[in-house]
Amino acid sequence: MDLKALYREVILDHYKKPRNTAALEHTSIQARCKNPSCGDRVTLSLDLDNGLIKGVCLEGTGCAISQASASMMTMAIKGQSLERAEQILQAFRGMIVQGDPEPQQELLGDLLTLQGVSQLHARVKCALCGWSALEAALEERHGEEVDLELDQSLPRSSAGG
Amino acid sequence: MDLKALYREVILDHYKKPRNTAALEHTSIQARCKNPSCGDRVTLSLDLDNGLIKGVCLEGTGCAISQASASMMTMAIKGQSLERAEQILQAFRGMIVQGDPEPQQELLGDLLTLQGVSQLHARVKCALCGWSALEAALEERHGEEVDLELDQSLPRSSAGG
Amino acid sequence: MDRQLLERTDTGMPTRAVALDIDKIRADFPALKRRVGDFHLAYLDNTAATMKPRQVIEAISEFYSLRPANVHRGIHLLSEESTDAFEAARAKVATLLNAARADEIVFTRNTTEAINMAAFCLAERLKPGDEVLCTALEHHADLIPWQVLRDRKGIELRFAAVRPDGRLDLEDWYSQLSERTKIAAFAMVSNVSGSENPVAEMCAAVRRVGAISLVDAAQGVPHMPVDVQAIGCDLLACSAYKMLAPFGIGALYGRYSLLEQLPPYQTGGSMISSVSLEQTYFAPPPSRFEAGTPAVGDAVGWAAAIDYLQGVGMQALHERELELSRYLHERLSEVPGLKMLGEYYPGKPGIASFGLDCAHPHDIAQFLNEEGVAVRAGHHCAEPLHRALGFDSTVRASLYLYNTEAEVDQLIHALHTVREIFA
Amino acid sequence: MDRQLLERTDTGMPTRAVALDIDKIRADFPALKRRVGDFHLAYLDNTAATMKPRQVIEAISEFYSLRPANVHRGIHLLSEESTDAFEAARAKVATLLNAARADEIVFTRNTTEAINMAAFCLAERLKPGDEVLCTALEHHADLIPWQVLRDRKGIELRFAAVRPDGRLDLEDWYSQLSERTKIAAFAMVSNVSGSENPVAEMCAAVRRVGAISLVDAAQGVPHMPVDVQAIGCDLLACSAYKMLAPFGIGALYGRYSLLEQLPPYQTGGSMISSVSLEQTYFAPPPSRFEAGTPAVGDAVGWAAAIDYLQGVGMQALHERELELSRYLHERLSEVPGLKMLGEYYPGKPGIASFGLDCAHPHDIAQFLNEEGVAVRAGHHCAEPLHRALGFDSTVRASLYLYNTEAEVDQLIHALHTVREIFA
Ligand SMILES: Cc1ncc(COP(=O)(O)O)c(C=O)c1O
Ligand SMILES: Cc1ncc(COP(=O)(O)O)c(C=O)c1O
Ligand code: FES
Ligand code: FES
Repeated sequence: MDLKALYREVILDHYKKPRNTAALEHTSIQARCKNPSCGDRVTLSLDLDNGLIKGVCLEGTGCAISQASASMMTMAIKGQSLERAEQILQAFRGMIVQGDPEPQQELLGDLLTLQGVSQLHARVKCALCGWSALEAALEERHGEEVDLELDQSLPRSSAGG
Repeated sequence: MDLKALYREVILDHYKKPRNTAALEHTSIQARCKNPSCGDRVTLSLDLDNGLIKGVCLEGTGCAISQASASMMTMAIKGQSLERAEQILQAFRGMIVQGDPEPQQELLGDLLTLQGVSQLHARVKCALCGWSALEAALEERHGEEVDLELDQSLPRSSAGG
Repeated sequence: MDRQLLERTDTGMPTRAVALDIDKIRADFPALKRRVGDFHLAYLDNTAATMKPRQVIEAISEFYSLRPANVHRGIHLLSEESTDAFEAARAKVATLLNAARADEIVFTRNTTEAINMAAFCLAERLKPGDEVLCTALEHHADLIPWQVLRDRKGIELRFAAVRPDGRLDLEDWYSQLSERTKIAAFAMVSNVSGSENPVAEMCAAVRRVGAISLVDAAQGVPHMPVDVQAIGCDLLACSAYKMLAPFGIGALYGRYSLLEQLPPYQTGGSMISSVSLEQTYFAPPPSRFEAGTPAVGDAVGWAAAIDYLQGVGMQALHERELELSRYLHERLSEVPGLKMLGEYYPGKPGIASFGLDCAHPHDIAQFLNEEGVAVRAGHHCAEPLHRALGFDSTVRASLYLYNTEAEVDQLIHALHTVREIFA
Repeated sequence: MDRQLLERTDTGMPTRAVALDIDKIRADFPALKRRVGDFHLAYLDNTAATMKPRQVIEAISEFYSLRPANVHRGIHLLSEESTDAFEAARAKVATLLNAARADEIVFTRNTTEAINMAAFCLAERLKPGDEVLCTALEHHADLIPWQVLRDRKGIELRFAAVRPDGRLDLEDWYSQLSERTKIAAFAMVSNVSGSENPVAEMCAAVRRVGAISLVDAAQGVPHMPVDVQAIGCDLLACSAYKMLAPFGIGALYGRYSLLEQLPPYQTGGSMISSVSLEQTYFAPPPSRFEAGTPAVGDAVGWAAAIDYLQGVGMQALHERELELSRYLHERLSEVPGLKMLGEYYPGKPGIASFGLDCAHPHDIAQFLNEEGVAVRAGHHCAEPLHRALGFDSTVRASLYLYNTEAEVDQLIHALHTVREIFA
């Protein structure tokens, strides 16, 4: 994996210009995630309409990987059904956490460019920060701040693989 | 060091027939020592007369080394002045604990036959049990039971030598 | 012991169903090649600590040669590798114990720390009048922490009795287990009498009264297949160095849903979620219970030891040990004036504690060492058990996968020498 | 930093008074030969853990190959040897710290456990209204245990402030020290700002108010001569793996007359004098504080590490580190957009924490690793210090005896790469 290329071609763009940062007119659900090992944070607001993600707003501070991953996530889920967002979430986790060698292209689209992060074991959590906020939102945990460490989808034993 | 010879020539004799076990008519001071690592014990009673150890009585249970060493001790100190008993005590410790290569023959006499015990690191404490009771008696700690582990004369670091 | 014993098999399976290649195994252990004076070393002090195979020694050397960095997911290569090795060791211990997930394994220094941690973390659930049920055959490590807890929380500490044959008096244990019992702690195998407890059955009974079970498996995990889910225990403690691994590491297994509810034990780095001068939020298990920099190299050595044991096969190892245990007890029974602490029964693990009528245990051990036989003398950190069975101290011989019939013979020969000298 | 600095010497002694033969030293460390991609490894994460020389690795291998038996004075040969090696390690640590006697050294897992033990054992001397004086620049290991103590005993926990230059505000510290202070705990060297405290002077002040001093010397002992009698501390904590030794061992030094008065911490085997089901009598220090089987192999490795360090000479090592520290800080000061946490001063130990205006510390560390430079990113277990100085997290580069000017240059080069990519 070419770290410079990964950053230059994908991450820095979203890090410097995160997408979907404009405040929503209407917020159906808001959830936050904090990575306790560094204090970095993502706040995600969704405007839901009849099972569809009509609008999404991202706020956050943190490393380039966490913020870029969250920014790309907003693009992937905007306009999608809640069901599909859940599928994208699982596919992304499969790629980054389990290191799925054949990630689900159809669901992931541009997110595939983040595949290399799965090899940066110490940064896997960074890439997941926004997604854990999404998970909390999908579970309708309005206003809640989840802790990335508490995230059961991140088995420590996977680190031993 | 020939362990069999040490036991056969010295230790077993005193272990099987400890000397000076007859009760005293008059006891000036009594002190006990317990080795907490095994529970073995020596009780020493002295009949003092004008700075002289007129009579001595030994009671105890324990391993052959502890009981033989105590028995030989009673022979060495009986009839001696308190001062000389103290000197014998120090000489014995020097031989057994510090491993003094040239132990003080004049003070130790027959006790010299126990010199080999200084090489049995785990048994050094055994050889000292009676002597720690003697020390307590010399310090006039009447009726007291001292703990061999507490014995400051037995630096753990010496074990590292 | 009657002659018949030799003809029976201990496990119902044909003897040596899976024969271990003991010569091959012995060749892996450098210390077994040592001599004591003119004698081969016969190492029979396995209950205290086992020897280490070169595979474990090499794994430690390799770790420190290549990736001696701190863990906790540092971003640089060596720290990545060190963290991966550490978490792989956790996963390996989890597999050995058949834990539901790696996060149920908390690394500790040893069994003692695991039990102290459990007692400390469970303390706040107890109120005066509550009971902790212990047994009279525990190692001090599974006894004194409960005394401390008793004195701290004003609870009752009860002890199930030991039978004259060295086994737990199960009837007494059941009679003391009640709704008042909040914690029941007991050994899987006694480190003195060698007798084994029916831990699965006991854990089920503990569950029925709504209490928490803690199994001291220091002498279980090294010697037989252990499945925490099948046993149904809430907590289980063991030490690595008793199973071919380095000193300095052990584990507290805990059911995750229980661990989650427990407060931390030691506090400091790497067990926190956030810290201010005023307040601290703690991380989830197992991090919550692992303050400070862990014993990474020792964990790596433990993983290599588990690989080695699993290569041999825990069931095969266990059967071989039972076979040699039978031989050990049989030969001991032929020594005149020898008094066993507890009785042999078919299937009894390879731990035998005894005295001789003519000599003190420490003198016996001294002469055994002269003939190359390594055993322990003393109360083996189980004073109450010794007293209950009328001993001050004993000599203990104990077996592991590399021991042989010839080493047992060497022990017996040396015991006869002791008799000659002392009798 | 001004140019003059380079011309001054940090210690008043001529630079390189005792030159270390760094090439020769480096040859002893197998991990330093590793490469990361196309780059040589530049290991600058020494505050987290140091590399291990082959002398230490071989000492561990030798121990486990020849005498892997349990300690506590077993009577057989291997246990004798193992016990001797363990107690020799204790004596060696005592010599390194110039303790009055070997029994003042209690072996622990690490600094964290040493401080937890101290806080626990001192608890019963405290009553509501008593104060513990800590500082805002402590590692979490020297902070959270005191918070726990505060909550448990209802005492006051006070914090001396940190100055903007990263050093302890001594004036504030003195103003908070009073007759109400019962314990004062402070670091010898901050693991983030790298600044050093005048510990001897502080301990004298603590003694004057009748309180107990605890020095967190995790970053002191590895890097300079430390003399507990000259410092006059009551307690001092350190970790072995930060000074060339294995993970899994550390020490609490305690003045013997204080240790004698303290209750035990963990309980179990080998720390008792006698045990019945009802009551237990505890052994004197240090045994009283070392329950269960200790990390013997790690202790043996520590002894070998101390031999190695004393062979180099602690004073020579210290001077060399100060020299390289000056170079490190000077080169860092040339990097545009770099913001130091704290300020350099002549004689500042070789720990430098900083941020860049264009990139997040974790991204910086990621790119540094790409060029073979190993550093830490984060709050380094000192969140309050970071917050006090206006940082969320930093990149930390830290030095030890084997580091070179060329490795500092490699760091600087990599930082420029980061700037290119992010700016
Ligand atoms: C049954 C049992 N429990 C507990 C222990 C204590 O183990 P450790 O010293 O490793 O803490 C032992 C060790 O001999 C043991 O055999
Ligand atoms: C100043 C200081 N105190 C305490 C600690 C904690 O040390 P350990 O993790 O070895 O317990 C560290 C480790 O980085 C430290 O630097
Ligand atoms: S470093 Fe904090 S999320 Fe990446
Ligand atoms: S074994 Fe107890 S004194 Fe010798």
